[in-house]
Amino acid sequence: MNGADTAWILTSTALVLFMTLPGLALFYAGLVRSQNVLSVLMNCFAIAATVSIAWFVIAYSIAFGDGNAWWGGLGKMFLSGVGFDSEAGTIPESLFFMFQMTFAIITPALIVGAFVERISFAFVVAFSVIWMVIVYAPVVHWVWGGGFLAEMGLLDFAGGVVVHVTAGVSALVLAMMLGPRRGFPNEVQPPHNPGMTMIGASMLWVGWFGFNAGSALAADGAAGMAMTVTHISAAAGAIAWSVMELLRYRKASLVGAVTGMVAGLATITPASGSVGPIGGLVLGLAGGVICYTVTQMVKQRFKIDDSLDVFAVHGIGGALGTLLVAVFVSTAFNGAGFAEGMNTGSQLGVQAMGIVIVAVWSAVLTFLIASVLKLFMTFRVDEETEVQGLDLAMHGERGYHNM
Amino acid sequence: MNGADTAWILTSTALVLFMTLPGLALFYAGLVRSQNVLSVLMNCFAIAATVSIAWFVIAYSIAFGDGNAWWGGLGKMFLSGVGFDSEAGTIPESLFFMFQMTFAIITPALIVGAFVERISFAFVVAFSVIWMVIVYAPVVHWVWGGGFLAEMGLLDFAGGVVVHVTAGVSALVLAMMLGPRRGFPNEVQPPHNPGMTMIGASMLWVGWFGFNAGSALAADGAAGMAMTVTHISAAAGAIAWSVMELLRYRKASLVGAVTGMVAGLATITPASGSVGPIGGLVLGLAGGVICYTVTQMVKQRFKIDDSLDVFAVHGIGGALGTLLVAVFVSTAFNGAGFAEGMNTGSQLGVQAMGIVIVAVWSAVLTFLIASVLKLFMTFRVDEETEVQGLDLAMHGERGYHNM
Amino acid sequence: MNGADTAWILTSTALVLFMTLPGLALFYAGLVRSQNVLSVLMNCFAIAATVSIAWFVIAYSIAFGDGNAWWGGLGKMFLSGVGFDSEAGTIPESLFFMFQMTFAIITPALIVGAFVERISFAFVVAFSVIWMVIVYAPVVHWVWGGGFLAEMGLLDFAGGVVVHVTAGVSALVLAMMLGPRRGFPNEVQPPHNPGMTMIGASMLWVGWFGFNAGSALAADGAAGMAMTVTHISAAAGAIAWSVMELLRYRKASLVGAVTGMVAGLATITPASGSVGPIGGLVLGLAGGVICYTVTQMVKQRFKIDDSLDVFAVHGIGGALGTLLVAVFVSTAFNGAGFAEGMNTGSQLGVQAMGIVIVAVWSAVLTFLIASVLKLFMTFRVDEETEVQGLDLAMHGERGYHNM
Amino acid sequence: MKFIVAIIKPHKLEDVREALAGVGIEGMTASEVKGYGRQKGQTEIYRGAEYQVNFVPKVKVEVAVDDGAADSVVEAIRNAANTEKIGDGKIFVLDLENAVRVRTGETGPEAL
Amino acid sequence: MKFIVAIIKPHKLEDVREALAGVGIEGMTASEVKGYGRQKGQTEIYRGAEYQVNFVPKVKVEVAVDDGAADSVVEAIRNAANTEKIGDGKIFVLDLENAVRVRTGETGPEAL
Amino acid sequence: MKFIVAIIKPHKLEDVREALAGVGIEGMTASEVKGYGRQKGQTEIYRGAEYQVNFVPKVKVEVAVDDGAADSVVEAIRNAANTEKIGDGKIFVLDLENAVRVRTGETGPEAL
Ligand SMILES: Nc1ncnc2c1ncn2[C@@H]1O[C@H](COP(=O)(O)OP(=O)(O)O)[C@@H](O)[C@H]1O
Ligand SMILES: Nc1ncnc2c1ncn2[C@@H]1O[C@H](COP(=O)(O)OP(=O)(O)O)[C@@H](O)[C@H]1O
Ligand SMILES: Nc1ncnc2c1ncn2[C@@H]1O[C@H](COP(=O)(O)OP(=O)(O)O)[C@@H](O)[C@H]1O
Repeated sequence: MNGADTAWILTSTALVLFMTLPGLALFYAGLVRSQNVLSVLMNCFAIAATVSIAWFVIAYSIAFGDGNAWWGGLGKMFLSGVGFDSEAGTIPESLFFMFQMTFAIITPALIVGAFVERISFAFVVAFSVIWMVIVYAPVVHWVWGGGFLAEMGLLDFAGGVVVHVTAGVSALVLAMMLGPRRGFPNEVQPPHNPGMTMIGASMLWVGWFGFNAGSALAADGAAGMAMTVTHISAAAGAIAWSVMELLRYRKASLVGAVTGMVAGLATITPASGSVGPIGGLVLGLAGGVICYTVTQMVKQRFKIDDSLDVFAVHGIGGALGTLLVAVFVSTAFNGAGFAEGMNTGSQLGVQAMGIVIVAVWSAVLTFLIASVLKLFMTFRVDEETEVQGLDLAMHGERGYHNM
Repeated sequence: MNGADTAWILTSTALVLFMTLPGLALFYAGLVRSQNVLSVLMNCFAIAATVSIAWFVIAYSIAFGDGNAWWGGLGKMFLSGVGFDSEAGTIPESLFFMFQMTFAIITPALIVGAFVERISFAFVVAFSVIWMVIVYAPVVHWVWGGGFLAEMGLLDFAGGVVVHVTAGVSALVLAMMLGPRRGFPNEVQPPHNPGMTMIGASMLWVGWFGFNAGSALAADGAAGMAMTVTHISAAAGAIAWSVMELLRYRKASLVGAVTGMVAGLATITPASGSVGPIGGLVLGLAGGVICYTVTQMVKQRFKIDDSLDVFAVHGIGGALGTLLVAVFVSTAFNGAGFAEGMNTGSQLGVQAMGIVIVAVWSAVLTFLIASVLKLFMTFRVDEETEVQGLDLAMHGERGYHNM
Repeated sequence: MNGADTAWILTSTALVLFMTLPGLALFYAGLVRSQNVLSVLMNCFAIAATVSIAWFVIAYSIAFGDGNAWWGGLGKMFLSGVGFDSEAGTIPESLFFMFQMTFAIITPALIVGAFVERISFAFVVAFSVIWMVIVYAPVVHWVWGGGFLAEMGLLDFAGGVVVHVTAGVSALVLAMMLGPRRGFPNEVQPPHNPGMTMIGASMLWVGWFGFNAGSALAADGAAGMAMTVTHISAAAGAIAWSVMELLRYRKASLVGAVTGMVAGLATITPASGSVGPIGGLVLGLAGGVICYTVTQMVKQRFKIDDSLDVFAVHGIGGALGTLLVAVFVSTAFNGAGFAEGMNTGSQLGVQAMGIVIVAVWSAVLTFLIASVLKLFMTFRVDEETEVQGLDLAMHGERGYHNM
Repeated sequence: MKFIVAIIKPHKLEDVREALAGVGIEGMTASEVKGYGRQKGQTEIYRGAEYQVNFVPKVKVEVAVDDGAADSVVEAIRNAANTEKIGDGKIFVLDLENAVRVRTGETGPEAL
Repeated sequence: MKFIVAIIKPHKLEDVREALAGVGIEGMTASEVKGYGRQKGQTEIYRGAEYQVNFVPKVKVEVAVDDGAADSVVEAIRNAANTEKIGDGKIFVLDLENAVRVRTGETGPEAL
Repeated sequence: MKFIVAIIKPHKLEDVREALAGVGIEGMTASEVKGYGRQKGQTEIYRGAEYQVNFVPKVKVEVAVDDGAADSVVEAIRNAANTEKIGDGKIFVLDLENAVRVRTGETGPEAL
């Protein structure tokens, strides 16, 4: 066991939990109406609590149990066999379990952005837990647990495919199944508190250091470089998005800048262990421009109310980065270099295949899970509840009490 | 000196300070009326500042000086003899001092929840400093400084007795001495900003990793396991509390979920170095259910206005965990195992004795300190100030300015 | 390479980024009118993004390239030659680059406090980037990059001169060039959300552990002691400022307490690697009292609208600490001791010379940069925009949407 | 002239605004208020303590109109704000003696 | 009918509501306002800058009542809102020409 | 007595308050409102979605005055609130039947 690596992963685990609670929760909550602020916070919080237990009970085993190329089996349910002294690589296995748990929390929490302001709370909890176990955990195994995508040579350092493509695609499917918010696209209401969104985004930025540099699972040069490219990409994404807004509307908005930053982060995630600083710069710029464009298209062309742009920012960003890693991993761009026998072309094939397989898997299973759950519980709230806001109706609370 | 351990405790110190500032401060501030929001933040902030100086001047010496079974003496006042190279275990002593200081800050800050919205600011500061020196520091010595409770074999890894029982019991005593808020129980006003409470709670969750896993004072498997059981207990506490609310009111509230999480954290704290993941799960569930129940009882049956439920959540949670550790430390539950010659029965005896001694100590001294202080300064503000809110009257500021 | 040091600096980097985003942003945003809240957040955010890229492109090279006594040259532009395995001292160079980048972000962000509520956004971005490259990066080289001030023996552990004097002096110059806000001094509006300011201040406090203890660039006793003196100074600064307020107005405000804390932090920054705990206490108290006094003077005597007191708190605090280090570095005060051949008198001379040179450099260049930029872009917004608030006019957004 | 004060459900504000435009009224003032009436507030429960919130959020619309337009304005508001559920609100009609446009100083119906 | 507008201290709202119930009035509308009068605002001091806040928080209660009830309503509000301290507020009585219940279309006193 | 309701631009509140003091009026009540009129709201754009915000922030000032003072009050408000830009607002004058000071029970002009 290596104490230094352990120290850094203990820290990274705290940072990644911080990304969801309160980071992502605030990022999302600032974007909805004030009557739904608590409901968004509660979605993220309840997902964190229930998914943690599900990860402990079964999902960790599916993801990282010994198993085969498809899943890890049930041998590690309830952390069976994992004691104070168990190790995983150079760190305690309990810590590896925790670090990975924080990824399992944030991934379904990302999906929340698709269905805010109109979904029933019971559905959110049930869906998220089942989705994490059935959709997410196997993908983790395929890519990081020694499964078939790992064997194919897929490069996904910190979760472009595992986290962002799964969440983004599933979000799109759910948004289509659920239908748009009342008044979409012309009369939905503007974000009630963009400052809250900025606070959450800032926490995501900071926490992402744990996400990406922590994925080195060591306190070394790889972690240092991962942090560097992550940061540069975030900054470049923010700038790219802002420039797009300036060109189009002559104003750069705070919500736009922070969204571009998140796009930059999603884009660099799969590449953060493979590319050098120039790669980080290019990926961030590309992420900002392309996610911006897709955001407009989903809303305006396809009229899909993926309310907080999960697909456009995370799904597209994650996929884009996964593809671009095949270019910028090359030592020609100061990247870490290809695995033996790989080149840009062959790597690109693997990357694309990984994206397609995981996207289809996520889409189909999300559709099935939601279709079945709808039979047993309310999917979408009734119109009166939607109009009044979910805080009072679902949770009996109000976000802001003044008088 | 061990660099890895040092790196982790440097981080943990930051995390535990973060729990109070701004974590706990926000957690509490969201629960009061908007006219008292600054007063709550200021209480926590002023306690952090003044208690830090008192810890430096004298309390660290009382807690961790050489001394005897009862106190550490005055030999380490003003960090006398502690230089750049002094060590405590495997870390610099300056760092050990800092890490422990963050505990000394949060413990009196927890008590704030008992007396919000009606207490005089001068009293808060004077009481907190004196209480920390006279009540808290000796208990630290007894349990962690090699004092008589340590010799008895009391298991209290991160402060179930030291932090939560002292604060919880003292809070109850103060709340009774001070009397309820005007309008209690039927006409006090609802939390003005539950989202703020959730943000604070999230920070507590993240920071608690430093509190519990930091208490291993090393970056090793014990820290990893402490983090794991801490997290599982927090999640379980949140779920348990929410289920109780669902059964009773058919709605799960955000304030309830985050309170349950804190209950789960308070409960696991004393046990976090001793129990395995199953223990964490059980303690969290038990903490959620029992703290929920006591919260109702204190308010409804005993009509005590321990306004933000310090006793029910921290006092009871801390005591419960301290008792349950005697069961779940057993290797039968994958715990760390008993000390030589101990078994569940004998350990339970020690744990119960520790709780009782510390609870009585805290109650009696809190009563004495407050009784004496009342002679010299305002204890409770006058009715007009209470009605108007403390922000303007005590601090000359307003929480929210719009027009 | 040392893993433990790397682990701690990875963490410190996250902490220092956290100081700006969202720490400083919130600290400042709470102090302005509600119609300008987003504009302040956006200033800090945009600075973080653009300055990061400028640091990568050129400023890191100027600061830490090989160069000569005056600048580092252009050899490290675009991190040229820095790969996964490059080292700087005991940590990866990529990480050193990142850690230093977070300082390059916060320094121009500090200046934001001087010009809020009336400056054009384009100017903020252009000025900040140019200022960081031309003013800040050379000073970094002089002091930390082996430049002429380092050779003179200037003690500036974490940036009293490099960060606080540069930012504070430049802020004052900009505030004078820009002119006061409409209604200053009698009719500007009070802080719209002091609680937000307190949250930001708390984050600054926590993050400052990374700033100062991280500046040890190691996880060792020096880091532990730096954290200790930093904390004690912050607490002392808060208390000193509050006592000044109590003496004068009989009320201690939250905004005052947190400002005093920041003053204590700015003051200890240059000294945090040199002084012992007693030094920390004295510097904090001195910082609180003197920054308080200068704050009043700048506003009331000189009628300069350095709106959020950047000069009085950071400039004066940083300079004060830089001077006092010459006293408290002495082993007589348990400090780290003088460099060979130095004593209080000679050290004081060096410190004073460092302050003066850097202050003049900052003032002159700030004046020149702003004067040139004014020719190409709007400096100050028109009156209608100022009255309405910058959020809507500059960014097309509103901070709070309720109806 | 008449000064018409309508208390409506918050989400009906846009409908009312459009309805007023439909009868030629292009000026109005709205504000957030809390109403008490047959529609009761809800009980909110925090940590087992029950808080009876007696007032429910409403929006008040104030619109000054010429005498001749008053009836059609009242009718327009009523139609737009009606959901046939309790708590839909009230419309109050007061007499308005004079109106002045600040910018021009115009008075009477011209000022509207 | 009368349209009664009362400016009161914020913490008196519940008392006023109960007092109105006592005289049979079960409908009213409240809102947050800021008042200026003999009761002066406070000086708030932030970092040594003094901000004179001239307005103090008040609550405005609007209640439409039948002519016959007007006097007792005024009396009830006055008793409930009175603390005998400066700044207790004012009650204004305006004439109300008509009232309409949005849900049913009832007009006049029935609408209240 | 008259009950004067003025809708003004938010930053004009202090000017209006001072202007009223200038004509001897030392009591008034202000509140935040949103106005719709010739001055149009702005389009806010978030992530490419355009939100048409129809209402613009305004402040409402209510002041009860003796009959004799009404004209000078209207004039004072108008002068203070005027910026000669669209959206400067309106002043409405209603008849006020009675006024009561809560603290003392004084009625009529004495109560103001
Ligand atoms: N007498 C009244 N005076 C002023 N406002 C009233 C009065 N009665 C009702 N209101 C307002 O009208 C709203 C709706 O009234 P309510 O009795 O709940 O339902 P309905 O309009 O269907 O009769 C209330 O919330 C309150 O704001
Ligand atoms: N002439 C007025 N017109 C409208 N509102 C007024 C007037 N005078 C006072 N008010 C309101 O009544 C409140 C209380 O008045 P104030 O003069 O402070 O005390 P008191 O009610 O004891 O005379 C003020 O804050 C203001 O809201
Ligand atoms: N008929 C009306 N009834 C009530 N308020 C009105 C009316 N017309 C305008 N207002 C208020 O006056 C404000 C200013 O009106 P507007 O037409 O924009 O400009 P102007 O005052 O220059 O004519 C509006 O925002 C609205 O609050």
